[in-house]
This record gives sequence, structure tokens and C-alpha cells, in this order.
Amino acid sequence: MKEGQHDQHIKKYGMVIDLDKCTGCGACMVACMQENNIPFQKDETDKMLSITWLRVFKLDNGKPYPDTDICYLPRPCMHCSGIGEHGHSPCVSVCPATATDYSMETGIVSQIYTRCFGCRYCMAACPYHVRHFNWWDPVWPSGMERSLNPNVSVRMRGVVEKCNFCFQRYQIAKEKAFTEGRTEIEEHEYQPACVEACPANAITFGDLLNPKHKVYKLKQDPRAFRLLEKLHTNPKVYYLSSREWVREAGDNYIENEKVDVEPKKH
Amino acid sequence: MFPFSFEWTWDMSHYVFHGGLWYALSIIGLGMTYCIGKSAYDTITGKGGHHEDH
Amino acid sequence: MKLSRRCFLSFGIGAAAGITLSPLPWKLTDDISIWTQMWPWTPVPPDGAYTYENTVCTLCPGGCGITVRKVDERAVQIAGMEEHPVNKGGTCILGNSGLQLLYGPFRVEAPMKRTGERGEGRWKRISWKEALSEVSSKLNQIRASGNPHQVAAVSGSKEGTVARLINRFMTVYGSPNFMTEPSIQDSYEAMLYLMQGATGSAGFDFENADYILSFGSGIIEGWGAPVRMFLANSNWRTKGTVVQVDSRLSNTAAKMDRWISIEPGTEAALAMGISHVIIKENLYNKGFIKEASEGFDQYKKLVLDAYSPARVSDVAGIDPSVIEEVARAFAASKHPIAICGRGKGDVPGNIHEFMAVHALNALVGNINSKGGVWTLPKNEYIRWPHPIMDKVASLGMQQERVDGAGSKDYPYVQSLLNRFPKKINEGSAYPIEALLVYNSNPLYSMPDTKAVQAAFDKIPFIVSFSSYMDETAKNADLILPNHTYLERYEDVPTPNGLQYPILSLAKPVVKPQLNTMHTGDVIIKLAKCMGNSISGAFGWKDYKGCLKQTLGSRWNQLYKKVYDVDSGFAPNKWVFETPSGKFEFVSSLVKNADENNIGIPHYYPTALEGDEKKYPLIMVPYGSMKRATGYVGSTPFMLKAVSDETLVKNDVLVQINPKTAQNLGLSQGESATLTTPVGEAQVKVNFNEGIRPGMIATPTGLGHTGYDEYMGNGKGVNANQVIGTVEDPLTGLNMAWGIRAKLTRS
Amino acid sequence: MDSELIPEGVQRCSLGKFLLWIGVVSVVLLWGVYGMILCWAKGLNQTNMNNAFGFALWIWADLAVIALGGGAFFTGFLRYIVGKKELKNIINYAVLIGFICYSSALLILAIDIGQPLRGWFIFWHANVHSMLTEVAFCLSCYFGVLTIEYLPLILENRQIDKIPFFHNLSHNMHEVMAVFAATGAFLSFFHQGSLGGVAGVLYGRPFGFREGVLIWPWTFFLFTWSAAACGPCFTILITKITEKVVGKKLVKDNVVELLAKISGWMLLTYITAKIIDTLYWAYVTAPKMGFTLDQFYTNNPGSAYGYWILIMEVIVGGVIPALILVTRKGRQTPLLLWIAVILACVGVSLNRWVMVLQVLAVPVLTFENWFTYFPSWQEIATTILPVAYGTILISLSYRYLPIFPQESELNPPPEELLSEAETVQKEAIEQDMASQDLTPAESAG
Repeated sequence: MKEGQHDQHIKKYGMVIDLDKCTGCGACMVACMQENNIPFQKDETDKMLSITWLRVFKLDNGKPYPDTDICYLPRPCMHCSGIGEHGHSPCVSVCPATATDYSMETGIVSQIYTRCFGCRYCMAACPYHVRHFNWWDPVWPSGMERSLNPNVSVRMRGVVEKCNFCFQRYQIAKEKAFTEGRTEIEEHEYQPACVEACPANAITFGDLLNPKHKVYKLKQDPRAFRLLEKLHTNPKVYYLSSREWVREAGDNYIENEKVDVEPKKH
Repeated sequence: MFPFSFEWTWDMSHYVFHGGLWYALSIIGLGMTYCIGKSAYDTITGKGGHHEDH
Repeated sequence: MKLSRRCFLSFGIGAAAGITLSPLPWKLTDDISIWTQMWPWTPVPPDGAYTYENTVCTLCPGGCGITVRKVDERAVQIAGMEEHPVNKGGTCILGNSGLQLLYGPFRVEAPMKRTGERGEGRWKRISWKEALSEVSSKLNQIRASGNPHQVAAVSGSKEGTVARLINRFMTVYGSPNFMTEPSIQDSYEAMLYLMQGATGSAGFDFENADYILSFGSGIIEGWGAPVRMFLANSNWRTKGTVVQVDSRLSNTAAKMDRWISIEPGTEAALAMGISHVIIKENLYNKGFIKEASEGFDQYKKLVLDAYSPARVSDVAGIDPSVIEEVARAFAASKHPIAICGRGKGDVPGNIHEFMAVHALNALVGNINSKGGVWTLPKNEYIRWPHPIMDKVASLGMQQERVDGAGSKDYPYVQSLLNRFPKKINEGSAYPIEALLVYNSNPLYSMPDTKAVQAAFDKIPFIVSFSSYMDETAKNADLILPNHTYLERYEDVPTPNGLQYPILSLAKPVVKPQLNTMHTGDVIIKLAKCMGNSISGAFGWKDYKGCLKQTLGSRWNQLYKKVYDVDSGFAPNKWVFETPSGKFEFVSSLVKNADENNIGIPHYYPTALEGDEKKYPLIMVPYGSMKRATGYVGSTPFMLKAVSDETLVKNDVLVQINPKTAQNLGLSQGESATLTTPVGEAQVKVNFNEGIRPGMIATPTGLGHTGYDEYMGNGKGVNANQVIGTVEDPLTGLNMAWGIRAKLTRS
Repeated sequence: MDSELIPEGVQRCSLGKFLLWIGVVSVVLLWGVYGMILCWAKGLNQTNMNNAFGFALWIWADLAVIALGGGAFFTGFLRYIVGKKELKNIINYAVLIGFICYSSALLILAIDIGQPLRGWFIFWHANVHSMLTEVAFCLSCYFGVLTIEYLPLILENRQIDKIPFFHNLSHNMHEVMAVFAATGAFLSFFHQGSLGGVAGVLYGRPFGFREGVLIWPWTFFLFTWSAAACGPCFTILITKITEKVVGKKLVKDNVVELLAKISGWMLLTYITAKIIDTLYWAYVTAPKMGFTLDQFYTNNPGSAYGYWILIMEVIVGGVIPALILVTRKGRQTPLLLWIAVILACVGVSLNRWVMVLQVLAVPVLTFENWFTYFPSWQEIATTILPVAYGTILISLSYRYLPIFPQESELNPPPEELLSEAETVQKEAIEQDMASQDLTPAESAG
């Protein structure tokens, strides 16, 4: 289907993150943790043991002072549609127990926690490190379980979890629309927690196929790029940066290769 | 694993994969059934075999 | 024998078949799959009716409107309130994780009385009645001895009804020692007073400004009202230019249009240099200078004589062409604003730097006009009758404050908390017998923690109103826990830096979870316990009644909408309240303004603590949105978001340029000892190309010792342990932006 | 005491000595079991794995034991399908080693997964597109086949064999063993390959990813091939070690040589294919993804993943043993044979290590760094557990089951150990023979 010819039932939810606006403040990370009942430990300094569905990375241009430059890059799940956009994202195709799924209806890669038995093959498959394993039992300090969100189940030890674009919000929005006799939901009705929280309005979320949605235009911005496009994972998270070195940092280039971070069409 | 589990789809990958699987399982199952059955029969009828192999 | 074996065999086969065909194995398998998914210790959040309640976040002075999502009586999420004009739906990281501060086990559950040694953590729960009588009898006893001035109070803010109630209580009780936590607001207020004669706070019309020249202000790191600044910055990314002057690659420096690396502490020189170019090239607003300013000639002479780009370049390490370029761009812009106050704005700063920067705003005439710097009146909605003081109170109020604020030495400020521990440790004119602490955690958030602790050790009776077992509460004798911000009413005045007055109302979104009491109510009740001379000034039944009466007709609007913008407000363009009625480049409010240019914007090098030979490096503390530095600590979620370039296990990482580190023989991640004249800390080294050679940057907001491990106890080092204070000669405020230091392998 | 259980015609050490040996190994076993219980009770936080190293020591151990256990299927394949009759003299041991390897692999997998009680979901909710599903099915089925192959050996224990049903069962299973072996070979070709596919299909991981044919990446074929090549080497190695430990010859040289020769040619062809694959990957596949060989092998902490690892794997663990084994002189010289089988086993283990660990260690996002990992003691203990378990099972099987058909022939009972009665009897015979002018050897023949 060509983009622009918009079939209302097929959506491809995606995100455009403006790195020029992102301040690296971390509000998105915390909003995500609160929304998705993400557990916490006394020590969370080992980032490879810490569960952060959305992690803000710090990039630098590698130059010495004072030519140094840094940029923050929030990394949610990329919700890859995979080679040829068939939904064979790196993780979905490898899960032996069908515990992670690519929805052709929404383009969201979901994780079925009660199905996952913790083989971690999907984590090995994901080049973005968006998948997190529950190494510990989720335990809340006495009383703190009161702030848990009833729309999201708490994951048990030994399973993998990841960002699902706050899918529960999609379901709630759909239910609301249904009770109001609508079949479609509005753009603003379904927004993930990180998008809602971002104090810099750096994150935009919507249906990448819907010309009425803001992301539709933004992804065609000349500043747009995606992470590791060369792997053909086809991420649905786009980044915008006016700095060339940042756009270059999105992918690996071999020496003397013509770097393609100039304006492009998608 | 079985056609009644919901992730089952009737497509080529399932035919090939599960075809191979059930084929192998059947051979193993039937082979063992044969061995046990024959041995039980031999035991009851008192026809004991001898190892020629060793 | 044969028969029995056959029997055995058929029995075995039959049993196997029977068991397989029976529901037993299938049931067990099913049970296992269910059991593995619902472990009894995995919480299942109960569902219920969803409601949304609006209120205002008071965790910092940013004044964001928030919407709390509730499921029955449980608050489950905080989001920004879409229609609130300050934050327009955004939240900061602290605000977003606020529910952890509501439900955390580190809260104080009930009034507590110390039973063990101070700081030991042994407490006895007491009733509110007992607690109030403890405090009132102690205060009565001090008052009866004729020394009411020997009681001091520290409040997190001077704005708002609760702070004003405490202040009022102190007044009728008879103590002038009401202190507030310092910030750049104090310097801005002093500067506005000196140059514009204004008694108000500074507001910035950022939404209409098109060129921002920031002298180290952490625009996206917590300066001003954080979320409002984020939004302003996002706008500037498409329209507007922001130039960040910074001695290291701060987040703000990295994200703005341009970063000018500067020798630390020479920002005033750069401002003067820019001024030089603007004046020399006749780029200034002649109308403003002619009609609305005073003392320009004297200022001009100083600027032209001493601050040529070449000379500034020598001091600040910036190429003269860059200075010229910035000066021209600044002057050529329609609505340029120059701002200052380093980082988050926790340290008030050097008043002459503020004056030098603000002089730039005057040169372009962008004061009290669109896209410029405005002056806002303060607290004008609180109009309580003047309290009647008895004789004891009057005598007490006539005593000089311990911190010296308002005295002839420090006439431009109302509070000098930074001087308080120093004076006590030096032996002040009179001892402090009791201290009340509200919305403040001085034992953590004040520089030179050791000195603060020593001073507090000298105070025999400390009462904390904290909701949390923070460092100060832990070291108190009595804790009268306040409701948390989501459980209480409170008026929220105009956030820092906003250009128009807005009043918001924080409302309880959940019932008090613990046996706590609103500090406003505690003060009113306390006053009532203490006899007519004091209770007379507190005619309200309770705090809510007081607030309702104070807000008067605005109550209904505030209750419904949470916020109320004073839409009639407009700044008086180019109108000033100085003796001359004009903007004064040379402040006539300063006696002998010419003497050492004390009343004129100028630059002088900061005398940092420490000997250069012994301490070859300069250490600066640096803040981040990810680490709370105010009276509440960072939440567990925030600590999760803290970078591994800041904290690894329990070690803080100090940021250092690889070249400097290599000169010191330090490698990446290595343990080292950071020593300053104030203290010593065990740290680890992180190579960071964004740090100026010869400098170290230490993250603030870590190393708590109160709270609990989830709130970062023992995680890193509190930067205040290794930084001291430097008094501004004119205001007495702390202007220490750094300290001399050395870093050695350990 | 247990002489009634020991096969006829062979000599075993005293029960006391045997029990002491088992006791010593059991200590190691118990250490492993303790580690295993910790992992199950407290969860995988007991390991040093993390979100970057979701696969680590265990998965490597899994892949390695399956590759080394490949001796069972390939020897079976040669014995029953190709019809190399001589190999019947080593097939029992190959089956036993395979059984140990595969049961260990399953045990390690049961520890490795986060929710062991849900492990069966891999079958129940199978995703046929996942290499791991194929692995799981084929692995479990083949383990079943190995059990079936091992069972007759147990039934041949002197006491069990006395029970007619078991005697018959053992006989009947031998009759149809070729069918099982063929099924086993079929399953093995697939799961060995699928294990190769595990890393090969990861198109998000440039180090592991390989192009291929249909759904199978080249690593699919390389893994099967290398298991077929190196598995028999492991069987030879363990046989040789067993011979050294018990101090007697158990398998005739011609049998070992035949297996070594086939192994050698398999290894030579495998390593040629591997070199071609490596070159294609280095010059075509990886650059398309924006990577160079240098990026994969340099600038990593402590050079843990330097070029040395590639040389070790391909040259030292591949080319050298292959060349030794394909030359008659090489495989007939005991020392060279030893070196060759050890190097082949090291080579294939290193290949599995690289395809698990290095795949995950190489940073893919430009702003991430190399990931490092060192196993915790719990991981090491549980990885050594199978070694202890294997040693015990081999010891028990060797003592009580007729594993080596050629043992009694190669080790005729020495005289001094014969019982008095026998000595008397023997003396009488000798006298008899002497009188008939015959030598004992002739009479035995």
C-alpha cells in the first residue's frame, strides 16, 4: 500500500523525536516507569541490569574541548517492522514461544509476559538493547505498590519486557471510542506516557500512515533519520537533528563511505 | 504444537516444520511400541532372542 | 514368578495409560502455568473507578499544574495539566515521579520525638497533642526568659501563606531570625533594587524574546521555572537564538545555538566587554539611555577604559572577534535578553555580575517591555492585618538578626542563611536556643555540610516539619510531619522568572495517608497554645480557613481552575522607582558607589577558597534535572535515570578533562580522593571532553544520608561536603561558584 | 561385592576404590547442584549475565556440548546408514557420550531460562520461524533417540539381562536400531544446523548474521558440518582419556583410525567452507551493514576479542588438526592424534564461544561500547556440573555395562588375578596341554 492512500484499519504507530529539542532531562523515562509499573532496585547504576524501557543515551562527537558537542537520544523500542516491512522484526521472528508479536493492525511489537519463559533470544536479537530481563523479583518497598497502574500487569521474575508504546492506552482509547459509537480514535486520544510527559514537546507520536497525523509530515523532515537503517530493521522511531554528526551517529559507516545523512525521502 | 493452539496457522512453514516433527515422533513412537510389544510377545511365548551382534 | 511379573507389567502399563488419560497431568500442567504467572508476592494493582484531579506541584518553585490520575482512592499517575499556562501539559522528572514521595516508606509516619542520640535514628511516636505541647512549652520557656530572639526559623521559601504564617509567628513571638533558602532570586531582587529601585522579582518575557545571552544559566537544567524554560527553549529551536556562556559543556551549552567557552568566574568581564562593543559602536538604545537612565556616562567611561575586547579576551579566554560578534548580534536583535545566575540557580551569585549582565538589557532598552526583563510585585495577594506585638516581642524584634541580613552591613537582603552556620560557629552575639525548619533541608542542601552540622549541634532544640526523614529531620529533636504536597492545600505564587503574576492553588488529591498535619495548622494551633499575645495574631480557625480568607474572591476560581492569571498586569515601560526615577547604571542606593566601583557594574576576580599551589584545580558543582537538590531528594525512579557517567554503584564520578586526568596520572574510572579546603571525598574519575582543562565538575544531588537506600542513601557524595561559601561584599549572599581542589589517586 | 553386576570377562578395580573415585567427583557435582539450586530459587540474578549478555557461558556450554556430542549422531550415521561395520566397536561409547552431552544441554537450558516451569511453552506455543524452536524440538526428540540407543546397553547389564522381557527388549531394539539411528541423524542434522542458525539469522547483529539459502543462513550448514567433524574427535578424545585413566586399551586402533580419518576429511572440508564464509562475511556481508573486520576484532577491552581468536579458531583449531588427521602418519602417531583431537575440540568450542559471546559483545549502536562479561561462580559451577555428571555416568557405565565390545579381547585376564580354583584348573589344563604338546595360545585359538 502506498503511503498517503490511507486505510483506516491499518495503522503504523510511530514516533518522531526531535533531538534539537530534547534536553536529556529524563522526564520521559520516569513517566514510562510510572505508567508501566517498572520495578526499581536499591542500586540501578548498572544500566545493563536496570529495566528502563525508555533510556536516554548521551552521544558525543568525540572532539576535544572546546569543540566537544553532546546530544541526548531517548531510545524507546523501535517497533521494527523488519526486512520488507513484513513484521519480521529481529525479535519477533526469533521468539520460540510466540511471546512477542508484531501487530499488523497497529505496527506495535508487543510482549506477552505470561507466555515468555525467559530464553532471552529476543534480547540477543535486538541491536538497540530495548529488551530487558527481570533478573529479580519485582518487589516494591512497603506501601509503594499503591501507586501501581491497574492497566498494566506487573511482570514476574524471569521474563523479558520492553516498551510497547503504552499499548494499554490504545486499548483504553479504543474502548472509549467504541462506547461513544466511533470506530476510529483521534490522534490525541492515544499518546504514550513519555510523549505526554516530555516538557520540551520533543516527542511526537501518531500513525505514520495517516497524513493527518503530525508524525506523517515530521518523518519527512530533512533532519530525519533512524537508528541502524543499514540493518534493514525498519524502525518506526524517527529522530530529527540539525547536527550532521548526530545524524551520522545513527548508523555505522565504513571508511570512505559516502555518508548519507543528507535530506532524504521516506 | 497442535492445530488447536491459537498461534497455529495453516501455512507452508507449519506444514514443513510440524510435518517433519510428527514424522520423526511417529517413527520413534512406533519403533518403541513395536519393540516393547514384540518383547512382551516374545516373553509370553517364551521365544527368546540372542544377541548376534556382540 | 512369571505370572507375577506379567501382572506387574500389565499393571505398570495400565497405570501409565490411566494416568495419561486422566485429567491429572493436564490439570497439573495447567496449574503450573498459572502458578508461574501469578506468584503470590507479585502485586496485582486493584482496579477501580478512574478519576482525574488537577492541582499544582510544589516540589520546586516551578509552579507546574498537574493532573493526578486516581483509581478509587489510589493516585496512580501524575501528568502535566494541559491547560496550565506555566507548563502546558509538561512535567519534569521530579514532578512526574512525585507519587513515590507520597507512598514512599521514607516518610515520617507520625509526630516523632527523639529518644536516642541526635541523628542516631531512634524515635518515639507521640500524639499531636504531646508534640504541640512539647514545642509550645519549650518556646514559652525561652520566651519567658526574655530571649525570644534566640529562636530561629528556616523556611524553604519566603513566598506563600505558610511561610508567611511562620514569619508572622516569629514576629509576634519576638524573633527577627526568620531565614529562607537562598537562590539567584535573592541576587536578582537585590540587583533590581539597586539598579531599578524595585521591590519585586525578575520576570523574563522569554516567549517574545528572540536572542538570549545566557551567562551560565542552566536554561534546560532547572533555572527559573524548569518546564516553562524547556518550552521556551523548544520554541527558540525554530525561532530565536540562544548563546550560552559557560565554563564547561553543560547540557544547556550543548543544546543551545552557540556555546562560548569561558574562563570560569569571568562572566562579568565578558558582559562588560560586550557592553564596550555596543557602546563603542553606538549600537545601544539611545532613547532608553537618554530618557530612562542615569549614570550612563560614568558607566560608559568605565567600560571604555577597562573592558576592551582585547583586555576581556585576556581575562575570559574568549577571542575578541567572538565578543564583538555576540555584542553586535545582541544589539541588533529585536528583543534580546541577557540572563545570569549559574546552573539551576541554587547559589545566589555575585551581585556585580548580575549588574553587569543587566546593564546589557538596559543598553538595548529591553526592560519592562515586550520580550524583555520585567519586574513583578510580590505576594500582594496576602493582605493580613499587621500583627500586634507585645513588649517581649517588640524587644526581641529589635535585636539584630544572627545572619546580619537587613543590618547596615547587609541592607539589600532579607535573609542570609549562608551566614547563619558561620555566625553560630564563630560565636554569635547571642546563642540560638531553638530552630524550626520548614520545607528545607539545610543539613543537606547548604554548602559546607560539616560547618552546618557543627552549627546545628550547638542548637539545643531543633524542630522539623518535614514529611520525610531527610537529613535535617534525622538530626532534629522533634518532627511534626507535614502532609505531602498531594495531601494538602497551599497557595502557589508566581514561579521564578515568569513575566506575569499567576496564583495557583494546590489541593489535596488524596486523603492524608499517615498521621501527619498541615504545617499551617500546626502553626495556628501552636499559636493558640501559647497565650493571647501570640494567638491574637492568628484569628483563623484553621489553615484552610486562613487560606480561604486570604484568597477571598479568588478562592472559587482557584478551586475550580487551579490557577488564576492576573490578566490586568502590564509592566511599566521604562518606569523606575530609584531615587532618580531612572535606571541607574551607578546605583544611588549604594553609599560611596564610586569607591572601588562598588555601586557600578564591574568585574573583579572571585577569591576562591584555597591556595592555588596546594589546590591546583578548580572544582565546580554541577546540577542536572535528573538529580533533585532542593528540600526533597531524588526519587527512586530518578536515581534509575541517573547516568552511569555520574554514579557507579556507590561511587560518584567526577568529570574531568582527559588531559588533566592524564597529567594527574589518573585513568578512566579510577578511584581518587578529591580534596578541597572544606573537605575530602572519595570519588571516581570520569573522562569528559566537555570539561575545561584544569577543572573538575562534581555532580550535585547525590550522597544522601537521611531517607533510605531507595532514595540514594550512601550513593555518591553530597557535593556540599566539599564546597564552601564566598560572601558577596555588597549583599553578603553566597557567590561561591567553585572552589580550589586537588585530585589524587587513592 | 558388586562382582555380580560387572560384565563377564573384564577386570574392574575394587569397589572401595571405585566409590572413593565417585565420591571425589560427587563433591564437584554437589557444588554444581548447589549453584543450580541457587539459580532456580533466587533467579538468574545469581549469574553475571545482563541485558547485553542475555546469552552467556551457559548457552556457549550448550552449543559446545551439542557440537562435541555430535559424535553420537555422526558415528551412528556412519555405522548404520553408511555401513561402516568397524564402528560398532566405538558406537556404544559414542552413544553414551552423546547421551551425556545432550542430557547436560537440556539441564543447562532448564537452568538458563528465566521461567523453568514454563519451559514447555516452547513446544506448546511453538513459533516455527524461530531457530530455537527447531532446536528445542529436534534436541528433545534426539535426546529421546539417544535414550533409546543407550537403553539396550543398560539392559545388557548382567543382572538385568537375566530378566527375559528386558533381554528380549534389548534384542529387539538392536534389531531396529538402524531406524532409530536414521531418525537421530535426521534430527541432528537439523538441530545442529538450527543452533548455527541461532546466531546466523540475527540480522540486527552484524557479527553473527550470515546470508544463506532459503531460511537457512550459512552458519546452519557450517554448524552441522563442524559437529559432524569434531564430534567424533571428541569421542576419540574421551575414549583415549578413558583408556589412559583405566590403564588399558579399549578400542582397536583401526577403529579409531577410521573414525579419525573420516573426521579429518570432514574437518578439512568444513574449515575450507568456514574460511570462504569468513571471507565473504568480512568483505561482503558486514560492509553492507556498515562494519569492517577491524571493528569486530580490535579496540575491545583487554583484546578479549582480538584477531587472535579468529586465528585460534580457524588455523589452530581447524586447519592444523584437519591436516594431521587426513595424513595417515598423523593419525597413526599417538601424540599427533592426541593433539589433533584436542585442537579440533578446542576449535569447535571456540567457534561456538564466538558465535554466542562475541555476537553480543560487539557494539552495534555507534554510541555504545563493547560489552564485557565474566561468569559468576554459580555459572561456572553449573557449567562444570555436567562434567562431573558425565564422569560419574561414564564410570558407572564402564563398570557395569558392556560398553567396549573389544575390551575383553584386548585385555585377556592376567594370570595372577585368577582365583585359586581357576589356577588349579588352569594348571591342570596346562599339564594336559603340555602332555599333548600344545601351547595355550593355540588351544585358545
